[in-house]
Amino acid sequence: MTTQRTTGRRKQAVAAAAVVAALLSTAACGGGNDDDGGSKNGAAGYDAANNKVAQASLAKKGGTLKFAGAQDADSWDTTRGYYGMAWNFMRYYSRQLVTNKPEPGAKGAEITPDLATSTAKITNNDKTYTYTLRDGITWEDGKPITSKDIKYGIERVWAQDVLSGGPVYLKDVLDPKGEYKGPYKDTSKDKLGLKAIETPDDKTIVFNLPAANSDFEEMLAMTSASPVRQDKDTKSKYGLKPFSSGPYKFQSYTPNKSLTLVRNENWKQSSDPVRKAYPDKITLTLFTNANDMDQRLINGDYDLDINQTGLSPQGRTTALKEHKGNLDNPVSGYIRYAVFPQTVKPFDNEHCRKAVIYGADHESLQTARGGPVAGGDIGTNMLPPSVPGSEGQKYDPYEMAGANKKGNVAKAKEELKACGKPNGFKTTIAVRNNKPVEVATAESLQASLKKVGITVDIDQYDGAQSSGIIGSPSNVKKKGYGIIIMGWGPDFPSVQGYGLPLWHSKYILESGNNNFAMIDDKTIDGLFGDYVKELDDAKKEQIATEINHKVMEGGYYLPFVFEKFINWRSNRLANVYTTDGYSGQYDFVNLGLKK
Amino acid sequence: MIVGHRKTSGGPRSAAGPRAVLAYLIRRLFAAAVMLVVIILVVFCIFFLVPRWAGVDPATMFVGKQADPGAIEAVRQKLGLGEPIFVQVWEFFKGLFVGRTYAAGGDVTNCAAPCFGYSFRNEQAIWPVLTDRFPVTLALALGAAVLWLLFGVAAGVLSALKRGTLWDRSAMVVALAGVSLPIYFTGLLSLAIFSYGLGWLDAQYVPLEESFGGWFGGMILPWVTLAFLYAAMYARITRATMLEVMGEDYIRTARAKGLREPVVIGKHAMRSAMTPVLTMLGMDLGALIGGAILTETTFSLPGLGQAVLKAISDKDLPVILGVTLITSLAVIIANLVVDILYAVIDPRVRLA
Amino acid sequence: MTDLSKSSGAAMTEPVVSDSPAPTAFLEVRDLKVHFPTDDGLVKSVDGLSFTLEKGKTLGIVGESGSGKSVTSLGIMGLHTAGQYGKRKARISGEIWLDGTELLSADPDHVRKLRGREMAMIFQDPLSALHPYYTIGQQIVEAYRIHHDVDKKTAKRRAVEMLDRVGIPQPDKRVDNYPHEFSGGMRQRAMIAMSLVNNPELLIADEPTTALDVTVQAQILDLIRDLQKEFGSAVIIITHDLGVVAELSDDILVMYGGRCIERGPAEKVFYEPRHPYTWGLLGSMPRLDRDQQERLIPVKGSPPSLINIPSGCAFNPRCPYADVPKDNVTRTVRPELSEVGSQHWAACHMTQEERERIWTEEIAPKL
Amino acid sequence: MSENAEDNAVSIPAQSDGAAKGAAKGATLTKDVAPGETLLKVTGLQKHFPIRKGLLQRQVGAVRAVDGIDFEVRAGETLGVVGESGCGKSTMGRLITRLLEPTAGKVEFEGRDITHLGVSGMRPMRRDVQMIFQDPYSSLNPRHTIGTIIGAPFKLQGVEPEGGVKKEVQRLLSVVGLNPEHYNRYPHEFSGGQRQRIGIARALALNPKLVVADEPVSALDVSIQAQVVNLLDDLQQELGLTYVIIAHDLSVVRHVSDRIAVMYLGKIVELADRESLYKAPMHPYTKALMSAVPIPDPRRRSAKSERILLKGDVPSPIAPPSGCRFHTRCWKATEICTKQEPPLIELKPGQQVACHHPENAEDQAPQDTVLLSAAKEAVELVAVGTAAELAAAEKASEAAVEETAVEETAVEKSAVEKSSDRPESTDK
Repeated sequence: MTTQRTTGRRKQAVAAAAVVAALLSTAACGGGNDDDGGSKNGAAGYDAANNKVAQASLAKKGGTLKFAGAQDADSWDTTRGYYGMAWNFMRYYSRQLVTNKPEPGAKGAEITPDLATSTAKITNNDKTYTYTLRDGITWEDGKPITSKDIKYGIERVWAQDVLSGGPVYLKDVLDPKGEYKGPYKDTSKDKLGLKAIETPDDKTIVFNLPAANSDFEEMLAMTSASPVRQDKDTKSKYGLKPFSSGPYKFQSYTPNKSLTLVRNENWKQSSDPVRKAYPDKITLTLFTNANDMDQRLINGDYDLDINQTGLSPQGRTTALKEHKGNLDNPVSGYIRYAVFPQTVKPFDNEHCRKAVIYGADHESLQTARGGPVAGGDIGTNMLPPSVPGSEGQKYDPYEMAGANKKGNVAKAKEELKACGKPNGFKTTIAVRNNKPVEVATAESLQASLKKVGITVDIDQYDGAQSSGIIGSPSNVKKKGYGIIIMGWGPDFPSVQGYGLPLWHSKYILESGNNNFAMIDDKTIDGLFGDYVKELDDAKKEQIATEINHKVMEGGYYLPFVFEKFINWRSNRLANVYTTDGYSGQYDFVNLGLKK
Repeated sequence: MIVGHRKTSGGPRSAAGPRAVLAYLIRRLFAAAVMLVVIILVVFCIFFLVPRWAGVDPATMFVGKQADPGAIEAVRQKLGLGEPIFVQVWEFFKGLFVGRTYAAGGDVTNCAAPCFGYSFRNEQAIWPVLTDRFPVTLALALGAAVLWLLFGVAAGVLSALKRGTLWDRSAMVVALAGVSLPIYFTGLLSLAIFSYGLGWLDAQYVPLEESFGGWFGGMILPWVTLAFLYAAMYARITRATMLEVMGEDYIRTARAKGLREPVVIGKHAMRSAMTPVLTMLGMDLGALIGGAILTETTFSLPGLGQAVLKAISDKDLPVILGVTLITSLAVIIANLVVDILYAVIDPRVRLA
Repeated sequence: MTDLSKSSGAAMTEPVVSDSPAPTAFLEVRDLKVHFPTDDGLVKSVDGLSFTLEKGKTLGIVGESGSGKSVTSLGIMGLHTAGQYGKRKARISGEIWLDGTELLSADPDHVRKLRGREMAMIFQDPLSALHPYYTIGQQIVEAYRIHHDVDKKTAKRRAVEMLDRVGIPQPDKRVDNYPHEFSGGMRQRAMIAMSLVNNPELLIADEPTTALDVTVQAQILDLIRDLQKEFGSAVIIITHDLGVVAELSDDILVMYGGRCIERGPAEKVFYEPRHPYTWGLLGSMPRLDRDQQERLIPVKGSPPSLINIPSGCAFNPRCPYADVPKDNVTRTVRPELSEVGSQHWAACHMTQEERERIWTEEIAPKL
Repeated sequence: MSENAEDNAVSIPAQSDGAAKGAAKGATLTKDVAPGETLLKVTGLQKHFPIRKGLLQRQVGAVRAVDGIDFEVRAGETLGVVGESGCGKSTMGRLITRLLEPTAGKVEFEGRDITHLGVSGMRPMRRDVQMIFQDPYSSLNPRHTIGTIIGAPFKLQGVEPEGGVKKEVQRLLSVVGLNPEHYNRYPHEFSGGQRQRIGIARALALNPKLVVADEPVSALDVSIQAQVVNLLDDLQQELGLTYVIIAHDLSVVRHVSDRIAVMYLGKIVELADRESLYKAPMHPYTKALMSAVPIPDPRRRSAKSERILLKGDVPSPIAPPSGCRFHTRCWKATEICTKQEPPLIELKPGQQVACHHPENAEDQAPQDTVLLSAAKEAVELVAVGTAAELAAAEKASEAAVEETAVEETAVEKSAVEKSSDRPESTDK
């Protein structure tokens, strides 16, 4: 086996790719078509689909929509997938009671009824949610979708031992004590033993929450709440061929190779207010060479990147130069940041944390992330712009995008003094070895901190093992990881869907921990408590803002950027728009083709 | 890795009849089986023990963002990770012959008879993955081998015969380039020029059963790129052995008989010069069949190499183990074939 | 190239007049020069060699390693291009007349056709000279069929016949053996069978017994002698072993530094040698046929480098009698062959009388 | 070269043990063994190289390279060992210098059993026993200067010669006839003969008592061969060395040796002093071997039928013939030869032979007169080639049989007689 070679040569490979890219941009790509502006048959224009709909009228029925990708979904099982792009894509073959609105930008994060006739009737002190199902909703074999199918689909979340990997919000909210053992261990005859959900008839489903949660409907909008028919549940292998409730069904799927969806003839447009289902066929081809994939996108062989994580540097350069009209530059919903575990000295002292925040050169960190376009705006706080309650760069407590853009040495020294370390200190940055950009930011941070007297070592750990390495607080303490470089995006667009695992004391876990800062703040916990009880959107936003402020004031985080991507959209695509419902990705399910 | 062949000079020739060959084959296959067992043990040790020493639980790699301790335990149970290593190894061997059943949390997964393990990452038995991907790699390796043998050997022979000429020098410079340029460089470059730039070839993998033309067209660039690297090596080794062989006494004898030069080269020199080429071919084909990782990655060919690369980044042990076994098997078989061919080419080699 | 022309002019004094076009002898070599250009300089392996050989006669060429004896034979066969001195082509000049044909100026393809049929060669090490991958039979059949338009069966019958002739037992079985299945002596027999399969008129044996044990050597020498009688070929035997030449040769040619320094009938060369180097060779050799010598009489020093052959007499630095001729002539003037007796030539600056005196008074008694 | 050696004879300085003084002819350097007394004694020496096969590397046989030999080497003498390739002579040389460990038997040096001495046990012995190898090209490390090469034994033995290593090495260089100034040159700068001198100088460095030379001149040109032979001769005279010289060339062996052992397939078939061996060889093999040597005398060519041509090649030492190992090729072989191995016995003072039907001596098995059919074949094959030769060979064999019958000793005569038969029959 020659595997060691590949990893050992990654740097060389990158260098070689860069050389090739340089050759390419000079030699290849015959005739840069002038598609900067919007035109009927050409590209819609730069940022034309960012938070707005591009070429909606040009969408026609039929054709094959071709996705390319460098990374397959973690699972296509609606219960098990956790990748944003997978949730987005799953809407092709799965429907939910409610779902994200098929509209661009912030509107896309709102909830709209899907299988249900309307959003929930909330009663019983906000603890009971009742839905009525539409008529004409069917499975791919033509049988109607019943409330029991929905209940069974949701129950599958409880079978974490078999169906691991997906989000467990519903389980935590509906059964916080973990009394139900999941449908596979369910002793009741119909396997519908979960008490919190009632199905009085096939058209009605009732959720009884032990405690109110204002984001409950957001959670139901996630694909993990999709119906699954018990007789079609192949358990751990369900992701290889999910049984469709949406407009498309699986024709073939080979993991890490390809996926083909074809029309589900039993789906009725009339029963579905969300999905336009323009193309006849949807294919996904998986690549191992990201540069090759980008080239093929640019060449027009494929329509878009399913991963929606932006073009690789080479492809980006070419595309920005010659095909700017095919690009969108949305905010991804991710924040890239450094976090300071309080368990590692001297970061138990907030002044030492703030010293790092002040000492960092935010502009060079942004550059390391890819600059303002490919990397994103300088992050000034910890709430992504796509989450309600966010203020974006307007809230900048440490003036990171302002006066202290290049770092404030004096202020940093002041904080060091306050921390009792006037001459600085030594610590270690933990960074994933499989993310070159993160390594670059670590190096940038290292350089700027040196100026204020903070010496840091960079420890590149196995990125595939992050949950075991930095997800273990005892390991973090042992290794002395004072600074951890990470990124986080919302599971659903709310402060709960984003910040709960990061900031709530309950989420300090022995392994798989994400509260790296080890924040155990009664105020923050309390604000989350208030949030879940508040149904009013305006007030929810207010609480979200407040949580964000509290987190920032504690100096636990050094945000780098509000991440942005440069995503490719082919000339063939119509009705394209990004949605905050899926962190700035295009809304896959309503993409159409022009011809 | 492989027991070397023995050369004898003098003495009567052993009865290398079919029985002797059969006995030899059986012996070699037995040795191969022993080797495979050892390889399995080693891979097991690497992927099961090393993470343990490093304080990492493989089970956590199979659960999601919000690790549920129950889920971790269930995965551990399902994968049999809690068992002592020898039990795991035994289960694996048993699975190869009688198949295996994985059961946990009310979910039962069957893995039919040649069970090379089961990937919980992709919820697939390994054997179908291998059989699905093996033909791609095999086609890549064999196609490239044909090319590099044709061009490499021809260039090497010509260089040797025209030693010191402009042709020789330029051929050897190209060969040096071929040997030293990494495949991702030549691969990306050829993609850039022929596929994206000139648009002559659409270097995309199309399954053979879909369209032969598409498959062939998609394979041309990978073949040529891979063959370029190897042709360079083969040209160099062919040149060196040809030079050596051309200086042999029996070549002089052949000329002294009055043979035409083409016959001297084609019949007398080439046959001897092919021996080291064949050795290399055996090793290279074996290794390539195990996965031409770089080529497959560069051209996004869904072969074994790609599978193993993905499996390594996913820490998907069963896939790694399966591919490792297939690779080892390929190397062993390739060597066996080479050894037998040796005996065909060189009568001095006795199958012992 | 200037040195080439110089010595070719000098060849006029040699017994064979080089521009006479029609030699009467079966084989006549005139002023043969084989030079190999190398990075270090021009290696003058053979530097002006002339001799004649009749059918049915044997010429022994004696010399030490690097004296040019093997290159001479390869030059005659037209095989000198297989450069043992690396990549550059050998330069050959002079004339080689074989049975009325001049080989160096002839069409190379014509010469190729003569090889194996008119002139054949036996090499020193039969193991390396036979192709290891083909059976003895295949190799003999090949040699036969190049020059005879016959089917394989006939050719194989001929091969068996030849093997039988050279004394290989069970030739019909052994014909299908590979060289490595033969013993050293048998291999050399097979090699001889192969070279004689076309009844060549000239057989060149280059150190045919050096790689063999003494008892086997005796068998092979006997075989060559008998075969020559039978076929009536002209034979050139090249060796460093005076015993072997004495056994086989009618004429002896002693080479030193790429040139012939003495040449004549075997008896003459052994009993009346007229060159100090020949004396040295005779004196260096312990002999079984004589009473125990007290001491050997070696030649001092080592053979000359073929790139820097001493000017004047090549043997001068090693010659114990270098001072005998007057005026340091040995260091400046190259001695040419001169007749010292009937059909006997030697190249030495000493007067014939001096040499005769030294031989009879100083050398012969000690041998 | 000899003039050099003579010059040096007086200048050879005393070495560490002071024994080099008085390098007069025949003087011995050993303290404990007087000239003519036994220096090295070998009894029943055997070396079998196992042949392994298969997966488990089972031993399926052995190359019986040396298969039970006895001899002595006396101080100050030269023992020559001759035989054809594969007879075990080189293995024997490596056994007595203990470069190989014997399978069985005993090697005694100066009365001390060194058969199974380990590396450390052999160390003092290594000073006294040195070896010279055949190939002067491969036995010298091309990266070392000859100063380093010749000085190496001092380092290995931890000996600091008087006046320092360099001076001693230069002295050795002049002893072997090389320019002491060439101390810093590398082996490739020397010719073959000079390299062999370097090898000799290295062997002489520690002033050994016994020098074993394995084919010391066979890689050299004739004129150079004589130089080296003379050098060995001179050194023996001056330093009182004892030699075991192993060679395939009978002329060289005769020239240098006092006594000669003839080996055949791992056995000594005849061991005699030089005169006896060459004048009246007793073993048929010895006789055949000597008669096979081409004589550098064109006048003797017509007398070639005195040559005894042996049939075929030496059999494989893996499965040597039973009884007398030579019986498969011997023209005198009888029944007893196939069954009973003849012991090496002294049939004449100073001449030991292992043969049932020796030449030039009393038949050891006179009752057994029926020739083996193989023997007849051997005779037939003596004359591969013309029928004439066949006839001549037949006569030769008859003569040989007659000889044994009448116990004729003057073999030379019969040879002459035979040769006179020869021209008549060849004329057919």
